[in-house]
Amino acid sequence: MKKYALFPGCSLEKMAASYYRSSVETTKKFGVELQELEDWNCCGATTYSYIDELLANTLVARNLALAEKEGLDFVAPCSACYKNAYFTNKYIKEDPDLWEHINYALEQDDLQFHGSIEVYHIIDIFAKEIGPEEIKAKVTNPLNGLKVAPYYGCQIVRPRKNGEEFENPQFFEEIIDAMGAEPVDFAERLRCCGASLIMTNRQAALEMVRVLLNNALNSGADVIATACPLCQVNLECYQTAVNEEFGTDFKMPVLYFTQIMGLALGLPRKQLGIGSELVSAAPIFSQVMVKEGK
Amino acid sequence: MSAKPTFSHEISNLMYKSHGNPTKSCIQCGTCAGTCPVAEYMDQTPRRLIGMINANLKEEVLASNTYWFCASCYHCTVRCPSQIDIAGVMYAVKRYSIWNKSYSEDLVGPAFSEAFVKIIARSGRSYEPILAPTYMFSMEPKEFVQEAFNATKMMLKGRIPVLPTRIKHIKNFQEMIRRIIPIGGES
Amino acid sequence: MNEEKVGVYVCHCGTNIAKVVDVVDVATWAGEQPNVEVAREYKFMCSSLGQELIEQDIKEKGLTRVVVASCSPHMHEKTFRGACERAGLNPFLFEMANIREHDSWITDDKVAATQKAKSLTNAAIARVVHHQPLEPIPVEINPNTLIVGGGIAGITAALELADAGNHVYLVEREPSIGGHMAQLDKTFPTLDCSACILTPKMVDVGQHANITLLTWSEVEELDGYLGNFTATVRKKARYVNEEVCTGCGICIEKCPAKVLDEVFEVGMGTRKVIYRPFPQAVPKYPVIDKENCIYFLRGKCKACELFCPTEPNSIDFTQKDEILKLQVGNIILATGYDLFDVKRIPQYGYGRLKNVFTSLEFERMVNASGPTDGKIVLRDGKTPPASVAIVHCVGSRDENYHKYCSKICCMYSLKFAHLVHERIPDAEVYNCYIDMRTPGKGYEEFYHRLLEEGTNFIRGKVAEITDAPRIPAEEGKLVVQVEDTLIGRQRRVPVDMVILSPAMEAKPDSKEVSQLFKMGCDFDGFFTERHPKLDPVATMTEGIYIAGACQGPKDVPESVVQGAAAAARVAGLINRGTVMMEPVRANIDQDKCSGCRICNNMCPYNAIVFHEDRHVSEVITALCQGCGTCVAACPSGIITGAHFTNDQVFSEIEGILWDVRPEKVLA
Amino acid sequence: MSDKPKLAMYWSASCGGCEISVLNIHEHILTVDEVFDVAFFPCIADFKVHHVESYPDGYIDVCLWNGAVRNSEGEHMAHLLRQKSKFMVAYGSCAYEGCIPALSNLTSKEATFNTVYFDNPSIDNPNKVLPTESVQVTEGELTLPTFWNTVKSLDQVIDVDYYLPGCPPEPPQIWAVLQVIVGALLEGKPLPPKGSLVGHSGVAVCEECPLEKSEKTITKFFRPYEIVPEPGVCLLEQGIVCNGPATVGGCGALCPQVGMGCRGCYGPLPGVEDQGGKMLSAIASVIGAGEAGMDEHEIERQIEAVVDTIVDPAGTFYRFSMAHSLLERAKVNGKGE
Amino acid sequence: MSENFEPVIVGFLCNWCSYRAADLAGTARLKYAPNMRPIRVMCSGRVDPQFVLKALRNGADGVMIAGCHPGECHYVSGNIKALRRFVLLKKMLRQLGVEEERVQLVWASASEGIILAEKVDKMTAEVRALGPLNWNKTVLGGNGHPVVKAEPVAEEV
Ligand SMILES: Cc1cc2nc3c(=O)[nH]c(=O)nc-3n(C[C@H](O)[C@H](O)[C@H](O)COP(=O)(O)OP(=O)(O)OC[C@H]3O[C@@H](n4cnc5c(N)ncnc54)[C@H](O)[C@@H]3O)c2cc1C
Ligand SMILES: Cc1cc2nc3c(=O)[nH]c(=O)nc-3n(C[C@H](O)[C@H](O)[C@H](O)COP(=O)(O)OP(=O)(O)OC[C@H]3O[C@@H](n4cnc5c(N)ncnc54)[C@H](O)[C@@H]3O)c2cc1C
Ligand code: SF4
Ligand code: SF4
Ligand code: SF4
Ligand code: SF4
Ligand code: SF4
Ligand code: SF4
Ligand code: SF4
Ligand code: SF4
Repeated sequence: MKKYALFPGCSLEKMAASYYRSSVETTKKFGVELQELEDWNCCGATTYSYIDELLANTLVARNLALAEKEGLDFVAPCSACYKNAYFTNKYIKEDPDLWEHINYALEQDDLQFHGSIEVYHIIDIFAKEIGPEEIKAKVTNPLNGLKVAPYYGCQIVRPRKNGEEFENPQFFEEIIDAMGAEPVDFAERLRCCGASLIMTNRQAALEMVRVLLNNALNSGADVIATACPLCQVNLECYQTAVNEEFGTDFKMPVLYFTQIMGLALGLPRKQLGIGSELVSAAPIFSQVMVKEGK
Repeated sequence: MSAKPTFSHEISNLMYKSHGNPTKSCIQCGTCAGTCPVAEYMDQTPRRLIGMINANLKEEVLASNTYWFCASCYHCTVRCPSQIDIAGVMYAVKRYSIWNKSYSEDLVGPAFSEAFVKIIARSGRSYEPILAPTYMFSMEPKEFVQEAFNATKMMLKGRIPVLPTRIKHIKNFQEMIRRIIPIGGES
Repeated sequence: MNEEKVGVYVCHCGTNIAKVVDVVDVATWAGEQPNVEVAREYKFMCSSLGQELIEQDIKEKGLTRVVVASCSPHMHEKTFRGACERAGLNPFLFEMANIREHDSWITDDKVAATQKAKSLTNAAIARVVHHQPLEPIPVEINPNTLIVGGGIAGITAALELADAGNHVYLVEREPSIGGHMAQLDKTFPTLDCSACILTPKMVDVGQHANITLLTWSEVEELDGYLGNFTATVRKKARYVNEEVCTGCGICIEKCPAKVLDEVFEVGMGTRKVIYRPFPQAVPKYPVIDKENCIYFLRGKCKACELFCPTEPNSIDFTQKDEILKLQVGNIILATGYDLFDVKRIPQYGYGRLKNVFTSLEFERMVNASGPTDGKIVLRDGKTPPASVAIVHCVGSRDENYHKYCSKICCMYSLKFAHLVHERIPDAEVYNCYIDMRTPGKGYEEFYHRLLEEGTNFIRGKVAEITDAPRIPAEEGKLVVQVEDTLIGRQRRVPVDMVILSPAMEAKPDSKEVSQLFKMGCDFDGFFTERHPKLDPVATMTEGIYIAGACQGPKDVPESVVQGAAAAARVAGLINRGTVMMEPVRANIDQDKCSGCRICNNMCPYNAIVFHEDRHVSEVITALCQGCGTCVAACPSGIITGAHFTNDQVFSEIEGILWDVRPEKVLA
Repeated sequence: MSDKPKLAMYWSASCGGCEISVLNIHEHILTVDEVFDVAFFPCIADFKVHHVESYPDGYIDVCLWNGAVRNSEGEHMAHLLRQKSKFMVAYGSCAYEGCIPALSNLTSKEATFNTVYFDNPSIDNPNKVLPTESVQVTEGELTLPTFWNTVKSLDQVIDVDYYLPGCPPEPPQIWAVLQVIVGALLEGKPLPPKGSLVGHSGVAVCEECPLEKSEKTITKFFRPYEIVPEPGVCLLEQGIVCNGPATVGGCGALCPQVGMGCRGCYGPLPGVEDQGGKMLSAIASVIGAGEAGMDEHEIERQIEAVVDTIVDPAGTFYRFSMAHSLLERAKVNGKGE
Repeated sequence: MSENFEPVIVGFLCNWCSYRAADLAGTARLKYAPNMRPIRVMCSGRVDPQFVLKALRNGADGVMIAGCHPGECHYVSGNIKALRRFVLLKKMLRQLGVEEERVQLVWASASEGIILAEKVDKMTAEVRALGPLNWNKTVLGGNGHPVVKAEPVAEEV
């Protein structure tokens, strides 16, 4: 069984507990164990960088060092956490001075960063480590006819610059396809949802959410699949606000892709944390025959 | 060379080399602003902000809301033909303004950031219920009602924790932070 | 100890050197070095007075060796060798120390620079005493010239040379010459019809007594050196006998098989399987596309043969590729360019959004003899667009793709705007550009004409093109999202058609071609000229010249200028008949060669032969180019590389390390 | 003693094969005996150092010095014999260029002692006893010479008149050289200039080697035990490292003829400063990997793969010439000593 | 190690590319470490490993060999020969205790003045960090011998 250190980040503790559960449950089906990183700390979201980039990097490095101590590769389901971890890992390795400085701080916590592990987003585990073929093979309940809008958002593809991946990625579509569902042509799938603005520039954030919901609806999606708790909260919880602001009538369910995957794998809804949505996902259950396991 | 560094140098110095080319290499093509999902709401487009930095218009840059409104989506960064990390520049300006306490008063971003950082320095983790009031005071009444409404709904669905969690060796953790910068110590 | 008398001259180069290097100190110090008879410093050594100084000392002080510490030998080695020669000293008894480019210009540290200047000067002194007098090697120039690539650049060069009475082999990969220019409709800025000005030249080439035209052919190997190259050319089977075919075209008419024409029509139209790329093709003989021919695929058809009116029949399914060996003295490469693959920028939607076109597709579309008979229409083949956006700088001026400006696309994008206005007067045209680059005679005037024609110019690089509407006005349209930087606002411009103006880039095989011809290409794949300003058509390899867009982005007038310039350079050499080459050559002491044969496959020019009877190797001087690879390889140390002998280099090492070398080795 | 020219031969850091080689010149040894008086030759006659000390300076006409200089005793003897001899001949590879003993220049004295006195499987030295340079016994002080960190060739210690290469030199070459010397001593014939390398063919071993040579492209190297060479074909071409091309001939190419690559004992060709460097250059030049047109890193990777099959380049290319090479020894632990 | 040690690096630069790259760096007034002292050779393929050894022996702290990128050699493939020799030489120098950073092979085409300057700066910093090599003093303890150039005697057998 392949094991990874799971970094839940602050949001997966409660706000996105369903993402946590569905991630653990679905990966288990593929013989992958996500073991929560012992004594992790908040990675600072983006906020730390506002104040001090070095501090932000140190906080992340502490988590990486913890995972290294366990000898496990690092997996984050939150895109922001992932981005922080990915880039800190990269920056430190590229900059010996930074490396030295950070290790000097980590010493205080009996830790050292060696740069020996890989950093993954949970979707990488499905897209690259497990792969669509294996997913297909394990799907017991193909979600035939379910139209899913794959929402990449920003940070699982950016600011990395590997070839076309950041402008024309396909891995999310491939995963949805492997579940037996149909990925819709979701043109705005890479556009920012504005999550980080909801507190600071509400007007902009709501417009950004509107654009996404509108495009998902036009593309015929039954549900939006996300791979980030911030996106999920933003797209889902602010639908009412968007409707009020723009006089629209969105009722678009927004689920974690792991939850949808869970359905395809025949896992019980409960185990996937389904039920805690603010926009009901009920319509999609009536639409696809979901054979639930126990 | 003892000449005082210009504002654009100061901003460049705030970024590690891994963050792409210096702002000076901007060709003012507007790809960033054409890409930016928030551009419409900013008082200066990202391109103009870069131009203003290069022109050392420090006061005007700091007074702008652009860098606080940047959603860190990095779309401009990956597209910039001069390989400038525009999102990184936005962070650099944020840091600069926080250190100099020179952001404009009516912005929520800085207060929110500081509150967030303090909580983490205290417990090692973030906690939404404490955070909420620190930014909500600045909202319009209508927004406040909605926000409270959302929070209550989430609380009911069990999606907001009742008590903050904290990490084990918090002392070590705080020592570690002190080795980087002295903030967080006083709270 | 050596008996040589060395003269050392340290140049100030105005202040270029003297500002950083203490030239007086260097000269005084040099005067104290062994073998140095006289050491001087002077303001400008390359000036006639500076040179006279050397000449005088040679004559009066009997100098036997000369060292000038100044700029790069690539700058003035020739100059000072000339001075030595005039004073009766063999020019190879001279050595240059580069204390400008390699020293005074790279540091502000005066102490370090002066120390380095002494090192480099001392190295030259130590080396020069081991120099030997050498004589340049005369090489005869074969008057035939090979030109590779039959675009406008190659055509021009071929005609210039041929008209001057020299024989030319013109090798073109495609079935017809003409290159990209043959695909264009009108050419900026005068808007004359491309075919009208190109066709007469193509016909001239086809009929010229001094030109052997080899289309559907490629150079596979190249041996030899300036004056005496041997090129191996593969003339691919056409399956049409050029001796008898009259070019009537009946076979083309009768051929039942049609395929998409991805070359000439860039996928916009079809052609027959036996075809001519375009009606005015030169030569006129068609060619059978073997991959798609029904007969070759299934063994049946032969309609072309059946209907061919010539006697004997021109169609010959048994034709084989021919291998030709051409003896030539000079070569001009004019292999042209390709367009950037716009799919590499997915946010522009090419391939996904069907009404996004490339510039070359548009050229074919507006061409009266093109696939839409010159009508500007959407992919459906009938609807004329009511609005068109033209996107500049696609893949150019972008560090993610090509950093350079492609130079021609602003102009042809303006041309496109004009053509849309002309054909669809009501259409809105938007040109989204970063900077409008129109330097050239009549080019800026052309831009002004477009301003007057009412084109909407948006100064901003397009961020993305999408078909996802955000507001009703965008529905069913392509939306071009761009910042209009002159007003500082993000705009979303809905249009029916988008034309991308991709970067001009080097041919995908330019690296291989440059290797084949033993010359360099730059990072972007464009061939490297000898000097970017003063020698833009020569290459680092003697006898190989370049012309046209293979050297860098260029429009037609510039390609023509380069084609003619390259021809002039070659004609000059042909006129001289013989040229003198540097005598930097390898030589094997055959008495001491053990015949181990280590060196035998070192030489890229096959200049080393092994004599089976005597069991020794020998360098054929005429073939050797003096790289010294074999010299370094010979384990017996008995190959001498003239002007770079072991003795000379060892002494140079000792000299350059004068301040750190162990005393004992000094001897 | 008679007034015949005086001959000496001394055995320093070496195996002693050189002594045997002198005796191995067959019937010519009788001529030697006829022509010379032996003044010092510990291997065949019982001379003591004090005998030499008692000679006047320049008493010995020809001294054949065999062996590298490895310790203080060798140094002392070298100076002594130099003083007493008219012609000092560095006889054989050890004296000329350090030979096998000088391979220890690739490591340090400590490491050498470790191997010799502790780590060797045939050693039983539980108390970790090392030779001591000075020991007090009841009879007084016993001393041993000081063992140096670096092995030197003879000319790195004293002035040498002639060099005779080979490990050991081959009989015909020895005889040829002796003839020249005898001719000079007895008939006043001219001698080669001082400092000459004598007793070799002047051309690399390959010339004498009868194996068939072709163009070389080598994609893998073998150690001698890994391959049975194809008879009649140049060994190097078969991937067996043969130093023949970089080694001056005169030996008659004995080794390659029996399937063993030339080890290089005759040393570099005249005019070559560094035999190892030259052989390295030759071998590397004909590695058949990394063709133009490949990716830079791929080329390097392929070359490295071939180079990996040359196990011990320094030991292979400097087997005999370490002491006399450009670098003379390795830098150990960040320094030399 | 002395505080302000400045390494001496001998550079063997190919006439066609890296020598011109160095010319270009100068013409462009790029400022870089003056520590590299260039020796012009016609091709990196002319660099005999003996040159490198000789330079190290004679007091250089480092040796840089610079040629055209593979595939761009003015003489087609001289640089590949240089690379082959370099790979083997590096392996041997490792045995001789010469740190890897001291002998470097770099590619710089005629247009890559910046790259050459950067490589020189980088190598200078690396060698500076290693400290002086000074083979004769530190390794041979000042006992280096003059290299003997022997002449053969006419063969008589
Ligand atoms: C859309 C567009 C519009 C343009 N409009 C204008 C305009 O209006 N006015 C203007 O002045 N310029 C215009 N240009 C530029 C113009 O096309 C070029 O300047 C010109 O064609 C360059 O000519 P060339 O001979 O150098 O290269 P090419 O035209 O590319 O010719 C090269 C020839 O070499 C052949 N070849 C290549 N490799 C080999 C090989 N290995 N062996 C044998 N043959 C080989 C090719 O098949 C080709 O025939 C335009 C370009 C584009 C893309
Ligand atoms: C400020 C400045 C900076 C520049 N910098 C650069 C640069 O950095 N790089 C670059 O590539 N280009 C540069 N240029 C451009 C460059 O100067 C020209 O491209 C180039 O000099 C043109 O050369 P020419 O021989 O055509 O003309 P000119 O240099 O003008 O030579 C014409 C000659 O003809 C003589 N002449 C004129 N009429 C007659 C007559 N009737 N009879 C006899 N003789 C006559 C003139 O006296 C003159 O000597 C620069 C130009 C300027 C103004
Ligand atoms: S995209 Fe880059 S180059 Fe263009 S305006 Fe923005 S920062 Fe400048
Ligand atoms: S990173 Fe900021 S500035 Fe750049 S596109 Fe996103 S929101 Fe706009
Ligand atoms: S010789 Fe060179 S360095 Fe001297 S003045 Fe002329 S250009 Fe300048
Ligand atoms: S044989 Fe081939 S080329 Fe001729 S008519 Fe038939 S398909 Fe066309
Ligand atoms: S010519 Fe114009 S369109 Fe083409 S790359 Fe240059 S600026 Fe861009
Ligand atoms: S120097 Fe040797 S390898 Fe180089 S071209 Fe001449 S013969 Fe060939
Ligand atoms: S490498 Fe030297 S010895 Fe061997 S064959 Fe060539 S020239 Fe002769
Ligand atoms: S076996 Fe050795 S000595 Fe004989 S030819 Fe080959 S390399 Fe030369």
